[in-house]
Amino acid sequence: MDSGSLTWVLVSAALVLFMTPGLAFFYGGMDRGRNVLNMLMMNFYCVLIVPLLWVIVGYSLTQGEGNFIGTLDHFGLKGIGILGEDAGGTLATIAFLGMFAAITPALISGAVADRMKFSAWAIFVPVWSLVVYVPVFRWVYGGWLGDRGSLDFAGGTAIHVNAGIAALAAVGVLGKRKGWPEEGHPPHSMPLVMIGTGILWFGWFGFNAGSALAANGQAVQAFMNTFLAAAAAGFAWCVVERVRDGHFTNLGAASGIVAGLVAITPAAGYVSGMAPIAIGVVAGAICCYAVRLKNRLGYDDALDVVGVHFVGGLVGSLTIGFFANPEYFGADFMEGLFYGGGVKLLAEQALANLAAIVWSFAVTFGIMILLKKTVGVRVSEEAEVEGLDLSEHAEAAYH
Amino acid sequence: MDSGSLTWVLVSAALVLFMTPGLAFFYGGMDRGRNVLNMLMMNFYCVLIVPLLWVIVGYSLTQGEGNFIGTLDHFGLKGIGILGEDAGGTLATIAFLGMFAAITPALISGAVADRMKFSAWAIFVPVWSLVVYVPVFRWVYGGWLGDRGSLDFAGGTAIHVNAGIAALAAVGVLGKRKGWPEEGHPPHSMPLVMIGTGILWFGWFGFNAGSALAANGQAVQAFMNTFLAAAAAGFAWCVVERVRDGHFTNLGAASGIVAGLVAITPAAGYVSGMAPIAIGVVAGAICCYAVRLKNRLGYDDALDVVGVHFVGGLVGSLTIGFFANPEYFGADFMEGLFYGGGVKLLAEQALANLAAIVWSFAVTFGIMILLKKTVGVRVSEEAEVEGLDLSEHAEAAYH
Amino acid sequence: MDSGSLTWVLVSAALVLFMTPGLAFFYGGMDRGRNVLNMLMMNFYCVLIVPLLWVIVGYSLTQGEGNFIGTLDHFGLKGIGILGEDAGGTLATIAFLGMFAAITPALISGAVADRMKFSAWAIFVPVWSLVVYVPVFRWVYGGWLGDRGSLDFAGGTAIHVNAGIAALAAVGVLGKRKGWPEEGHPPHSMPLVMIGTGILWFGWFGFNAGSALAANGQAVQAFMNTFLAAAAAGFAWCVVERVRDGHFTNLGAASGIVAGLVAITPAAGYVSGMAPIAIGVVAGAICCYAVRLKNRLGYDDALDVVGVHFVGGLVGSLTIGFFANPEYFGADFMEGLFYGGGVKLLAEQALANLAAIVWSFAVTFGIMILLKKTVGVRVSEEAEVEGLDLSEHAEAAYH
Amino acid sequence: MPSLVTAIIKPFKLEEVRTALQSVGVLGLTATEVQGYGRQGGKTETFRGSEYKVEFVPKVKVEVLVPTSEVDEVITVIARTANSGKIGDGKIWSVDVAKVMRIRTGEFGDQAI
Amino acid sequence: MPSLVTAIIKPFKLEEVRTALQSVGVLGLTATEVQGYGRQGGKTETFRGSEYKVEFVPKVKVEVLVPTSEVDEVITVIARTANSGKIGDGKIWSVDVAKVMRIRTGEFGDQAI
Amino acid sequence: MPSLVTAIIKPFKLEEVRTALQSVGVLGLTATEVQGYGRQGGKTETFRGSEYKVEFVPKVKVEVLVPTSEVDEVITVIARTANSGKIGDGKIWSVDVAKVMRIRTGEFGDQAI
Ligand SMILES: Nc1ncnc2c1ncn2[C@@H]1O[C@H](COP(=O)(O)OP(=O)(O)O)[C@@H](O)[C@H]1O
Ligand SMILES: Nc1ncnc2c1ncn2[C@@H]1O[C@H](COP(=O)(O)OP(=O)(O)O)[C@@H](O)[C@H]1O
Ligand SMILES: Nc1ncnc2c1ncn2[C@@H]1O[C@H](COP(=O)(O)OP(=O)(O)O)[C@@H](O)[C@H]1O
Repeated sequence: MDSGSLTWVLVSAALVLFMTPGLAFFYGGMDRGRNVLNMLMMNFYCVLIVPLLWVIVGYSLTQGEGNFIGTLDHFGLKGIGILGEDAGGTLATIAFLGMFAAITPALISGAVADRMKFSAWAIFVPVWSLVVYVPVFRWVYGGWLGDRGSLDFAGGTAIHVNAGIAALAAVGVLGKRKGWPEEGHPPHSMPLVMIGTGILWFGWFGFNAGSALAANGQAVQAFMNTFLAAAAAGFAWCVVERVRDGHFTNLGAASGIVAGLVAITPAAGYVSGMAPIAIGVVAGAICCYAVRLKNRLGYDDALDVVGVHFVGGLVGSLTIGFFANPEYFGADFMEGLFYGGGVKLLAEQALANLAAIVWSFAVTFGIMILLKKTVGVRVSEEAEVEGLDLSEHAEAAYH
Repeated sequence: MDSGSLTWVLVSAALVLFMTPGLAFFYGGMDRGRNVLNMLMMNFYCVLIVPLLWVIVGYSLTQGEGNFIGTLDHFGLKGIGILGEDAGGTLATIAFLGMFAAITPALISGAVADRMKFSAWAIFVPVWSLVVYVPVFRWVYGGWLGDRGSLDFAGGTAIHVNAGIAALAAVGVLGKRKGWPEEGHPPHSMPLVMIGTGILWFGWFGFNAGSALAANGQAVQAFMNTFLAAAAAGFAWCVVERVRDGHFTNLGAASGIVAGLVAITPAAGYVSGMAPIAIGVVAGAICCYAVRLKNRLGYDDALDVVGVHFVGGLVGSLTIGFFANPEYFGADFMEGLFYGGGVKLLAEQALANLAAIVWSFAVTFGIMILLKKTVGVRVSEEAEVEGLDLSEHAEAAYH
Repeated sequence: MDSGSLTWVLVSAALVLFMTPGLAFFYGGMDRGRNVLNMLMMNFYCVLIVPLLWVIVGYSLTQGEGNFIGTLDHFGLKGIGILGEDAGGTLATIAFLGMFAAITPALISGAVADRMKFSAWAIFVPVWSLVVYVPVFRWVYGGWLGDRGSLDFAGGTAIHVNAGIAALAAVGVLGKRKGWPEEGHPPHSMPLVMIGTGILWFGWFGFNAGSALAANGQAVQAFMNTFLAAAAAGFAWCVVERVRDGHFTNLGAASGIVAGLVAITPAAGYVSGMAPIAIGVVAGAICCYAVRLKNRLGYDDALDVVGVHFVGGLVGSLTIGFFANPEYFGADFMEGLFYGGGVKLLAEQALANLAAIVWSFAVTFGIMILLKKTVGVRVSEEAEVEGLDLSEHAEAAYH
Repeated sequence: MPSLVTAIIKPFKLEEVRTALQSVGVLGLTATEVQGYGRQGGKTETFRGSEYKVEFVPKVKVEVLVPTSEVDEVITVIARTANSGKIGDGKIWSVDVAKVMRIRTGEFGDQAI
Repeated sequence: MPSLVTAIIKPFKLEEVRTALQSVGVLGLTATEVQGYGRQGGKTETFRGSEYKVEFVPKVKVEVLVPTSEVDEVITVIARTANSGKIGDGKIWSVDVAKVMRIRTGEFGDQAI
Repeated sequence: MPSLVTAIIKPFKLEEVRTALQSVGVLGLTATEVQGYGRQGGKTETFRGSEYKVEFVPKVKVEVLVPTSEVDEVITVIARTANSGKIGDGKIWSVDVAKVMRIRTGEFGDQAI
């Protein structure tokens, strides 16, 4: 890898690392003051355990032959050096991807907020990473789904749809919070939410544009798309709220920005021109309605992981079927509908997401049931009332 | 663009994007707890609407022939690709400049804090961007002011003087806050101010050094200058406060850092050696006195946009007339006074700023008057007392 | 320097600049609400005064001939340009190293928290930088210690051990806080601590991987090591706390992450494979016990600078003696014990740290005694009770 | 003559108490976040492995001005709703008030409530 | 015998009330941030498009120890300054105090105020 | 009949006062963060070079229900511990309470304390 690209991948990896704290603040600010540390800990925990798992075994399992799962050839980073022409390019890529592996289960924490036993979470994260994240990642990148022609630039299917539907399965087993939905759960610190939002957007440039794994035109396009889709979705969400509820809100802006970032993730390296604005507007408007589904359907997805990550990821992934522009990749991938490609790509996108959804939902549900039957997944009612910061971590956020 | 430079421009663009949230926290922390979300929203709003405006029409209007305004040749990014030798360099530059376009109106929010109707702000931002920012930008970069030989490396005139004087015009129409200046308006969260300050300084390396649009010696010099001027100005402000008022204060350090960053912005790529320290010291000391002007002259510039951005930007822009060192650019630009260049460059700097000031003040004043006569610019007295977070956004910062 | 490496050094420098605010929030959150601004100011002050000192005289004194101290040849950056083949590489490196010079004394602030006169701190910082930091830096990089063969990739000995032991000397002179250790001093804002932690980890990629001063394989390896050691140490600290005290805590995760980052700092460019995980686990577990030493030995190191930076830095530096892997550097440096190199390198590591410890402790103690006899080092008891924010800075953190 | 009824209750009971009082015709009340110390005992936090006892637990103080004739009813209503049967449920007390006035109207006495 | 006058007022009136009391010779007072519930009604916040009613509005409680002879004057002064004519202006009440002491000097009664 | 003893003290004295009360058999109390205005005067903060006076200083209000017979002892204990001899040490006062009840048990009077 040339030094410019190497720098780009390293910077992008650092940016993605920064996103997990960003996510923690985004979620933690929305949480109540007596549960915020539990939320932060759920997120920081991911970035402690998953990197170790990733370099020891996870990365290896995403590589090599195998349509469904890779091999153990690179167990413990065996055979990965920094010398020779590659100049560390592979190792840099492994670090970069390790950041993705860490943030993916962290996304789920927003759904299970305020009531999940930390000990259950501590087991859930590594198990889920290995039996859900790693296989789906493999299918999408180099496995059977990718081979069929579906596209996922930076992890719409592999990360957001995957984690989003897992969140639904998890709260299905976990149940509702005491008092939900009658009681309001207002964000205890909106400035913390906005700090998280700022960090997320900033870091997402690494997430998406870094996924080009080189400092090239595709990276630039992914960068621009990340910029425009987030702005468009944030704007769209705000406009919907303004028209529907009467106000521009900060939480609306923040949620829209994140929805746009999620939606552009799978598409960032395949679309161009004004397409990211279209994708952002659609994603922002749809997610602004999707977060209300939980009230209608009765699942307590505390901080809207389903409404933002699952729905946003799905919307983004499907729009590829319309907007994919082969100009960006060479001719070896399919055109979107709007570029004369017919519904073929769209069908592949649907199939890929369907496969991810089925696997992720079913296996996550299974893991949660097992946890429920063993260590238990839910804190005591008393602990829930008192707050998880004190009961689970013997800490208090503010003094 | 080679891959190293491409990486540098992308990283710089991400850094500048991060500055708008940084500015929001810097301002928001200084605000009172019942207006902080309004402040954050004014800032985040800029980064939602302006990017769309920029790629659709703004960028195009800064390009092509035309001394006063560009053309619509690149409407909707027409003709901008990522293929060929340029490898996306132009698109990366457009993204980079889009971040500048977004943060410029955001600067003004600090002046109008605590009393401006959000609906008026929502219209003000895009209108101001198109009729004030875009033309002034054009004049300075590739238009009549730049052609005459004036210098503005990263936007001293085009951004800080421009937004700073617009802030003065805006508060002229808007009027004083209820209770100002008798009532103190202490910062509700100094840690939030310092978080903003940290992000701003960090991001400003992209703002200034990224403006070289390449990873070269000029970028390095701009980087070093950004480092030293901020430190020197922060130090100078603190020393003035220590001597004058008896204490080193955090707000003084933060204000000085920002003043130094503002002042070095126009000069960053044209000065060298110990010059940035001199510029920083001068800017820090002058701005520390300039923020008191409002009390003497009776305009309620809530968070000192005039005293820091207008004055700091002007000071920095004029110092170019003294310190500009042609070594850095090749011989096709003028030397500063201290390098034997006479007052010619200084005169051009003065003219360029004068032109920007006149245009920006007059047009901004006009926009505000129009807004006042139509949607109204000021919230009700009751809303002002209750706080804009609740009345304008139906949100509360802390629970 | 090629454009890719230039970009990498600039980005790394910006990242390290960002670390000082990060450190300020990490410490400031742990402090009580009436002393947080004093803590922030102690940190921000470093980044105002030290950069000026560094470019005027500090950098020069680390260069040129001289086993113990450099020369004044580069006084005021004399002779450092941006033209020619170097393309600003040297100036970029000076900026990068200036960030290190700024954060090193800032580390000490955590120990002297809550009771040190700010005027004494204002003198301490520049004096300590010149008579402790600069010489030790010289010894390690290009001076007698480095020449003997000891290794310190990014400042384990020169920065963390150095500042950590200085912290011990400083509190030795300063004395205990009123009420310590009977009174608990709970962190006033854990979210602020976690914001600081996130920024520190993010920035530390620049600190360590940037120290390769090029975008090459060694930088990549240092990056990966920084990632893994922080995760492993954070995990280890949490596990120790879980087993010993019954809970996973956020402060434990944060402390472990920082301990791991400190420990990997000297080793980052010399070890590979699973070694960073081993180093992280060892450092995390040892530091988790080391922070309790102060209670046993009776020194009031308020925020555990000794337990984390001194102990962590020492552990990391000594592990090089075991894990150093010459594959990464060419054959001109010694192998660690586990790579067949015998105890020679280990002995050199021990000697280098011993030298740094003796000098730093003795000179710091001397400076503090002098300050005590002149301006005084301790605020009045009343000021300590009232809080230093108000008494030393006439500011309050929250309103 | 009105009285002032004051109750120290567990924070999460506030909403219930407010609603219950409303349903018996109490039109206003004032709530304050307070820290309670009592038989319930404090909680233990940890801080880098050192445990420290926080003696105070968060409580809410509810103050209600009522006509003296209604004091018993109000006490009963609060007691019933705030009771969780666990230690730390709190106290209720009443005090005679000499004068009451509504600022807006200048009314005095029971009308002012 | 001193009395304790307590007033619940709108937060932004605190400064005015303090100044007015000072000007009639009141040398000290204690203020507390409280949450009020009353006829004024709460406010509505939105949270991702769901509205929720916050029943309590921020108020300030002012407590002033005064010689009983001055209770009426103090009530009048507070009422006059805190009055904005709008719903939610608050209440004032007074209670007889059995004993008062100044900690610093150990003085009792009206001197202690 | 119980009484309510209220004290306004300096915040850093709270721990000492609590311990002292505990040692004379007081089993519970309620503390509130308040803002005090008095002879002690406020503090001056600066904000970009402009000074502004903050009139209020942080204090803690301690409320203790005690059997009336113990009022004097409790006042003495608080006064002794909270006294630093400096201006601003605060006030203590007591008020007669009409009724007291423990929510958990429904006990009334001195038993409820
Ligand atoms: N003597 C007292 N005076 C004032 N407040 C008290 C007193 N005793 C208890 N309290 C308040 O009542 C709360 C509950 O009291 P506690 O003794 O813990 O339980 P219980 O009321 O069930 O006996 C305490 O947290 C405190 O706020
Ligand atoms: N019965 C009451 N007991 C205690 N406080 C009350 C009572 N009624 C009202 N308050 C306090 O007075 C404030 C104003 O009362 P409200 O009924 O809203 O308006 P008004 O005083 O104008 O009638 C309330 O927010 C509450 O704090
Ligand atoms: N008349 C009063 N009514 C209510 N509280 C008072 C009164 N006077 C003083 N206080 C409270 O007591 C505190 C200390 O009073 P201050 O006059 O400053 O000192 P001292 O008690 O030593 O005379 C004040 O901050 C205030 O909270």
